[in-house]
Amino acid sequence: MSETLAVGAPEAPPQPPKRSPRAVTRLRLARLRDLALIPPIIALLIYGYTLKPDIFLTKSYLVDTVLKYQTELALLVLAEALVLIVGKFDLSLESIVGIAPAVAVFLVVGQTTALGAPWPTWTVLPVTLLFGALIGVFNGLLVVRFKLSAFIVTLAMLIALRGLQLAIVGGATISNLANRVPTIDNLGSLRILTVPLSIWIVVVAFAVGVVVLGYTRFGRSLYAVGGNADAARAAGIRVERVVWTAFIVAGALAALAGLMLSARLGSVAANQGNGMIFTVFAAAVIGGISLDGGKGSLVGALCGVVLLGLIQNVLTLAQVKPDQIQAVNGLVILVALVLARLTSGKAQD
Amino acid sequence: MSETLAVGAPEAPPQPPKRSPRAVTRLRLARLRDLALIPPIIALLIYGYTLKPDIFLTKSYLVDTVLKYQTELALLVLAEALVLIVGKFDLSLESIVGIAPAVAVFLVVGQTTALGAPWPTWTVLPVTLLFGALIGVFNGLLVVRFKLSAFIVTLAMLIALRGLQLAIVGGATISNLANRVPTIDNLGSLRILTVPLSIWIVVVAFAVGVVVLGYTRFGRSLYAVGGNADAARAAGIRVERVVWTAFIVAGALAALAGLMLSARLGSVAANQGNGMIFTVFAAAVIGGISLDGGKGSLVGALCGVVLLGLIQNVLTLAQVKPDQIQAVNGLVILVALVLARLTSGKAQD
Amino acid sequence: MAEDGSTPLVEAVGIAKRFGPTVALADGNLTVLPGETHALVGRNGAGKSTLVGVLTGLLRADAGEVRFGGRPAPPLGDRVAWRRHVACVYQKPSVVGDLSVAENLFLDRQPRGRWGLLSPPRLRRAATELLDSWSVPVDPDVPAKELTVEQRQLVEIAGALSHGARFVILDEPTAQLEARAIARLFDRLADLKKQGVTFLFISHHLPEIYQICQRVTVFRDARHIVTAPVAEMDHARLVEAMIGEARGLVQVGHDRPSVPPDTAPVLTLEAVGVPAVAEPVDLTVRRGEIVGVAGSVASGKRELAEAVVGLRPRTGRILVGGRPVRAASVPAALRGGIGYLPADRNSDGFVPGLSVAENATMTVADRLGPFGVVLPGRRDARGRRAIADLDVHTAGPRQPVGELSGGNAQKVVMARALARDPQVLVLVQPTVGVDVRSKESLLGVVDEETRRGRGALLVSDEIDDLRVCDRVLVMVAGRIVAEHTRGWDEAVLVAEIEGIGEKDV
Amino acid sequence: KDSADAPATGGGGTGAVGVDLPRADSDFWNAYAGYVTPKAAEVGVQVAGPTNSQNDVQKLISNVDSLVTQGAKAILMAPQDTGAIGPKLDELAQKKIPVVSVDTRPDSGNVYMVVRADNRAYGTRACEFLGEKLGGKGKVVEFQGALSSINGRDRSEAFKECMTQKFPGITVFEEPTEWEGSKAQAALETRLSTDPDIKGVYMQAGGVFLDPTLQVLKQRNRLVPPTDPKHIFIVSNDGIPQELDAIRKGEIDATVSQPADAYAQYGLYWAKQAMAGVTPKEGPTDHGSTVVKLPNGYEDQLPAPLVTKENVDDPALWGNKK
Ligand SMILES: Nc1ncnc2c1ncn2[C@@H]1O[C@H](COP(=O)(O)OP(=O)(O)OP(=O)(O)O)[C@@H](O)[C@H]1O
Ligand SMILES: Nc1ncnc2c1ncn2[C@@H]1O[C@H](COP(=O)(O)OP(=O)(O)OP(=O)(O)O)[C@@H](O)[C@H]1O
Ligand SMILES: [Mg+2]
Ligand SMILES: [Mg+2]
Repeated sequence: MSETLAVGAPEAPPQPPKRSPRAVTRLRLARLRDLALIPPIIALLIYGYTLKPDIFLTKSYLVDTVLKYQTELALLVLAEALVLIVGKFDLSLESIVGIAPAVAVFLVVGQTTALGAPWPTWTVLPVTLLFGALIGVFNGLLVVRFKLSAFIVTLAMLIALRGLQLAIVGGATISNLANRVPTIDNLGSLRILTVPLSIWIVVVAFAVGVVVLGYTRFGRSLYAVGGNADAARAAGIRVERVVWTAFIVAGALAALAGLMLSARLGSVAANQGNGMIFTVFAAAVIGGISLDGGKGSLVGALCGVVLLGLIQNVLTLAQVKPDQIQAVNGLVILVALVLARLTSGKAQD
Repeated sequence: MSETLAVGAPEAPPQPPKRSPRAVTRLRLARLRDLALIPPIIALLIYGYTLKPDIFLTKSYLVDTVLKYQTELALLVLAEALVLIVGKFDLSLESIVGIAPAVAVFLVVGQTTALGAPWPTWTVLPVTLLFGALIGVFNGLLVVRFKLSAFIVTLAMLIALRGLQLAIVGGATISNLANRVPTIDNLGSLRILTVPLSIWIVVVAFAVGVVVLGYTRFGRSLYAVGGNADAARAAGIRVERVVWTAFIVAGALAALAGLMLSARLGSVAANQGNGMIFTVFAAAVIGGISLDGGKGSLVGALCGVVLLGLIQNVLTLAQVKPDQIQAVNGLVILVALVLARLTSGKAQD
Repeated sequence: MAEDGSTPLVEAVGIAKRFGPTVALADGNLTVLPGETHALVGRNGAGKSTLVGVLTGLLRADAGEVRFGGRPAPPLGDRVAWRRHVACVYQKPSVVGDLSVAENLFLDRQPRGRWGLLSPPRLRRAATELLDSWSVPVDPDVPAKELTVEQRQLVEIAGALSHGARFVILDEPTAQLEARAIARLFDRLADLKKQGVTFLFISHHLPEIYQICQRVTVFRDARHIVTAPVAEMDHARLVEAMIGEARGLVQVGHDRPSVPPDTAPVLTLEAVGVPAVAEPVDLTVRRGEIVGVAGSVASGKRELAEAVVGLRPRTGRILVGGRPVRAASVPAALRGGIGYLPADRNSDGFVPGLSVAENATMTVADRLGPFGVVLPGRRDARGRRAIADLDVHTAGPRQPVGELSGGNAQKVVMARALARDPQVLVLVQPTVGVDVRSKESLLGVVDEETRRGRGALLVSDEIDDLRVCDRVLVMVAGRIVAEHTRGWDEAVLVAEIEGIGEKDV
Repeated sequence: KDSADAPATGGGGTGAVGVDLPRADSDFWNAYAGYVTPKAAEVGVQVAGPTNSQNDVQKLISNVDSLVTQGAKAILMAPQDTGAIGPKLDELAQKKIPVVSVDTRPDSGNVYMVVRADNRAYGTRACEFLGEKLGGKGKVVEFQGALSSINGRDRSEAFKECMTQKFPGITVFEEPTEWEGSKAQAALETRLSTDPDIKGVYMQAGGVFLDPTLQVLKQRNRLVPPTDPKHIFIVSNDGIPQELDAIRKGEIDATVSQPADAYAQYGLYWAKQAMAGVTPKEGPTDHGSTVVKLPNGYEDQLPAPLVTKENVDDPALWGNKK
């Protein structure tokens, strides 16, 4: 030991003293990047406040008219984040949002005797999750085993599932669920400490997610695989298994999001979730998750979700003309991006 | 001996005859990958023939009911391919399809006096192209100069442009164009050697594209930049300029596609192009263009377009029940993918 | 030690591996005895790394079998089992760029803390210790992608050796390292060897073989040629086994005519500084002269080179053949007549997906046809010429460079630098990972080119490279501290490079 | 429950009517949007908003919330997803905020009044018209809307029912189009080449399908007067000005006029009544429609005249106004 140190001596000086301060700055930087969206978010909050000083910043308003409507999106972004971090794509999440609850509910209240329906109402939650997970298994199979492009596999899956849902429920909305399925009623209306259950679910999901991604080997291996699959494999990580797991978990999460959506709407629309995937990617990428894999944090992603939600809400408050609201929406997102870029100083990809 | 043949005696000055056979196999392989979609395409043709032996394989049928409806998609795929090969994303193409012709037509026939409208009808084509190119310049600016994520920039752009279009034309369809704008009438109904003009445009565009990508400095630099931007830069390629140019060309091509679509429909719907981008990516990726950049051929992409077009058409012919057509569509795409994968033997990404 | 000397620790028998049309390994045999340090040598493309891939369970061999301690190797899926048998430092960089150095060191074996969760503090502590014990001047919290090539190599070595595996493969570990780091590495290997660890050591620096190995195996043309104790293989026989012919190697540059001082300069740096790295430097390269720049990683020699070729912003003036070159523009530098060979071929040397010909002609794409047209015929012709000139071992001009062996890829990058027949070459570590014969030919090329009136700025710390130079400048901490003409003393040079001689300049 | 802590606003008296537009990208709804402001002046109510929910029930719900926070005392909406809006309606009912639903009839949840012309009636009318013109036999192409859209589905089902019952001799090709002109065009082209003897077309939305269809027919020179045996009978839906022009030119034969102006006018009218606390009476109204009782409210069934060459110039048609 001593003798190695001796050898190291000549140019050793730079290191030891430097390390600790460097580490600190680095940490600060990292955190900063996660929080790059805070400035735009604050800006929006202030603007909203000027619009409705009396109510905007009240808990009830923010919870009931802003956050409550972002819960499903948040779960979806969490799901997509997992897949993106491991370096893949999953577009089919959008359709899982629709079909998973549709199937589960259909088996319970649908006019059918297939598979011994009607099933008891308690089956709704497990069936939903299971169905979502199954789609994930299938995606994983095609991507991991058959080595097909994740993007195109999940896109085809998206189309197929949409169609399947139409075929099952015949394009009709399965409605009035709140009164027929207790699970859904609770999911939709239960409150804990005056905060809707859905919000708690999201909070818990993200808390767990942050811990898993940051403090478990599985979580870290997601980053490793996404960052450099070969290196990960060389280090003894079972790349295929990790990728596959990510797809499965994502599927289940998307299904849960779908059930929550149905619960809030008290129905399963034939096109439930349609077009959501764009917003999901927007939130994830704005939140700093890289499409190249291996980069990004859930905190950032959550910020992305909140940001989009606020933009929507504030624009409505500001009574932007209906035919201009979209244009403004897009511009605001761009501005938010530039803001985030400038504050974090990091190039995006 | 075959081994030594394979490796070759290193010190012997290379180019002994033995090298050529392998170079050939390599070529064959490459070509094979481009044509991986031929088998599924043939399968579909045969199936279509069994459905309508009398007419299916006639030129008039294939041209007028299959290809004619893929021309806009084809141009869009060409545009997206350029951007993907250089290693970026462009989602805004979908909205350019709508807004570029909308603006150009609006200035000619809209009830407005802004910018000294009404403009002469010949301006439609140039204005459309110019507008598309301008969007490209703007995308390039944000991606190249501000180093923002191409995906999210163009997504925001997509939203903003859709909104802008609504704001301009107020959501109304600008209709009855065929009788009001000669350019559009020609574009929509002119035929050369009994083949619609639009098809000729696509053929020329792809011919030029293949030549440029394969046999020009700019084209090759697209692959270099997409494959390893740093190496490209170190070799003196002006990375920023190349990327930027790709965005601009793509924008112009998308605009042209939009005009062709309007010409075919005889109108500019407020939501023209909506949702097309998914199909564009599907065709491109099925055709073997990699989302990671630096890989893929236009021939492959074109095959992707034809494949999707055939699937659509055959499904209509087969009179699949409306509520099942989508499901079948998705499944067929998946099957086609697996087929392509097996024949080409190449993993996709 | 558990193993008795008789049963080999590792055995590879008749390993064969094809990649598409290329036969990477036809008949790979290897027997490593417990406790020995076994050398594996061979020319670029001989199949060494391919064998490594098979020995570490990353490549599925088409034929042959691998045995550990007499028992057949575990199934490819079972990575954990493989890792128990063998640790490896791969030739291609295998770090996850966006993860911290610490995490890369302990990937998939991060220390756990409370509730079985990973504990970043412990991780950092463990990493710090490991790095300190190697005195690698690296902050464990920086993302691995921010490391220099040398640092990355050291980190990978430290990581691999810390697995506690009884068998460790090192595929060209010293290629990117400077003298002191290599010394430290060898000390460490000696320690571990005392503890009974067995090594498979791959290198193109034959002296190293004699320094640390007991037995050597030679591959040529994808097959096993000979295995013998190093004592029985003197340098000449070793080289003969590798290149398959009797004639030995010539010391390039020993017969270079000295360049008269009044020769016109071809490259002139006037107070050229690199912000935050190198202080203003004055330097001239005369026609027909090879000027070497030596120095440690921290010396800023590489950054200076990058500034010269326009990859970095710089201060001061640069003249090529008397004409000033605009700063911070590679195209301008190219047009000005500067050819460049970057230090890290994997990061900015070549485009893996593109063909040998295409990579080799990337700098002359504008000359492959009229009006920016690129004629494949002309490109492949140039490609073939490059393959011939530099003796690149490849299936042909159309093989993707990503499929080439490390050393052959390096030759393609060299071809790229020479393609535009520049007035002056800027070469950074040009012979990294290149086999003895190819090194001879590469340096031979530089020698040739400069005799024809070009100049060359050769940034390297490989003594062999520097021997070719007519003058050698030594950089320390961003300043030029010494200058030698041909015939310098190696010891002195090394001392200066390490910054010891600094004061007395 | 859900209304827990939302700003409680007592109903009754007059106040602003919160208006939400279902989508911004269709001609019909843009016409409707255009009528809102003038009709509001006519009827004499203030308008809060209007917001636009871009055919997304989620947006609709959050829009309604913010309209309420903007002080709307009644809501005028057109929920395109009639299943999903239920819970919100109940919530509004608890807040004593009456809701008038235009064009669609929510499956559940209380509404004060539904103002609509029956979409099923459109389908039946179109079917009867084609059936008679074709003399009960021949082939017909139907451009269906999005299968996930309630209106599209009602029209499709009614059309199919009527065809199978009254005109079994007629073959119907159902073409799903997702409301996309391009898809419709491709489908029509295919049918015309496989079955050149197509005799009729029912397009479920004039705005999107009119021009694309005419383009195809023109290029195949099938745009010929009804007297010509090659004539294809076309029934459209909505009654936008372009359709009326097309009828005058004889390019298409009929359209079902969906009264955009009446939608706006009586939507606002009933909203005003609601705020005044009036309970609607069943039976015929002063504006040529009838009010019927629903399980979850009332419905004012507006007439939806079939427009043909004969009555195309009727100034009462909204397509002929402005
Ligand atoms: N065709 C173009 N369209 C848009 N922007 C361009 C275009 N060409 C160049 N640019 C922008 O201008 C910048 C400077 O151009 P260029 O790459 O030529 O600089 P350079 O490397 O100094 O080359 P030169 O030696 O010709 O100045 C580019 O980095 C790019 O961002
Ligand atoms: N993934 C691959 N695809 C195709 N060919 C490959 C691939 N990897 C290696 N080869 C070929 O196999 C042969 C042996 O490669 P290998 O890397 O084993 O050589 P090496 O002995 O390690 O050379 P070096 O000393 O330069 O590292 C080379 O000709 C190379 O081109
Ligand atoms: Mg090697
Ligand atoms: Mg310039």
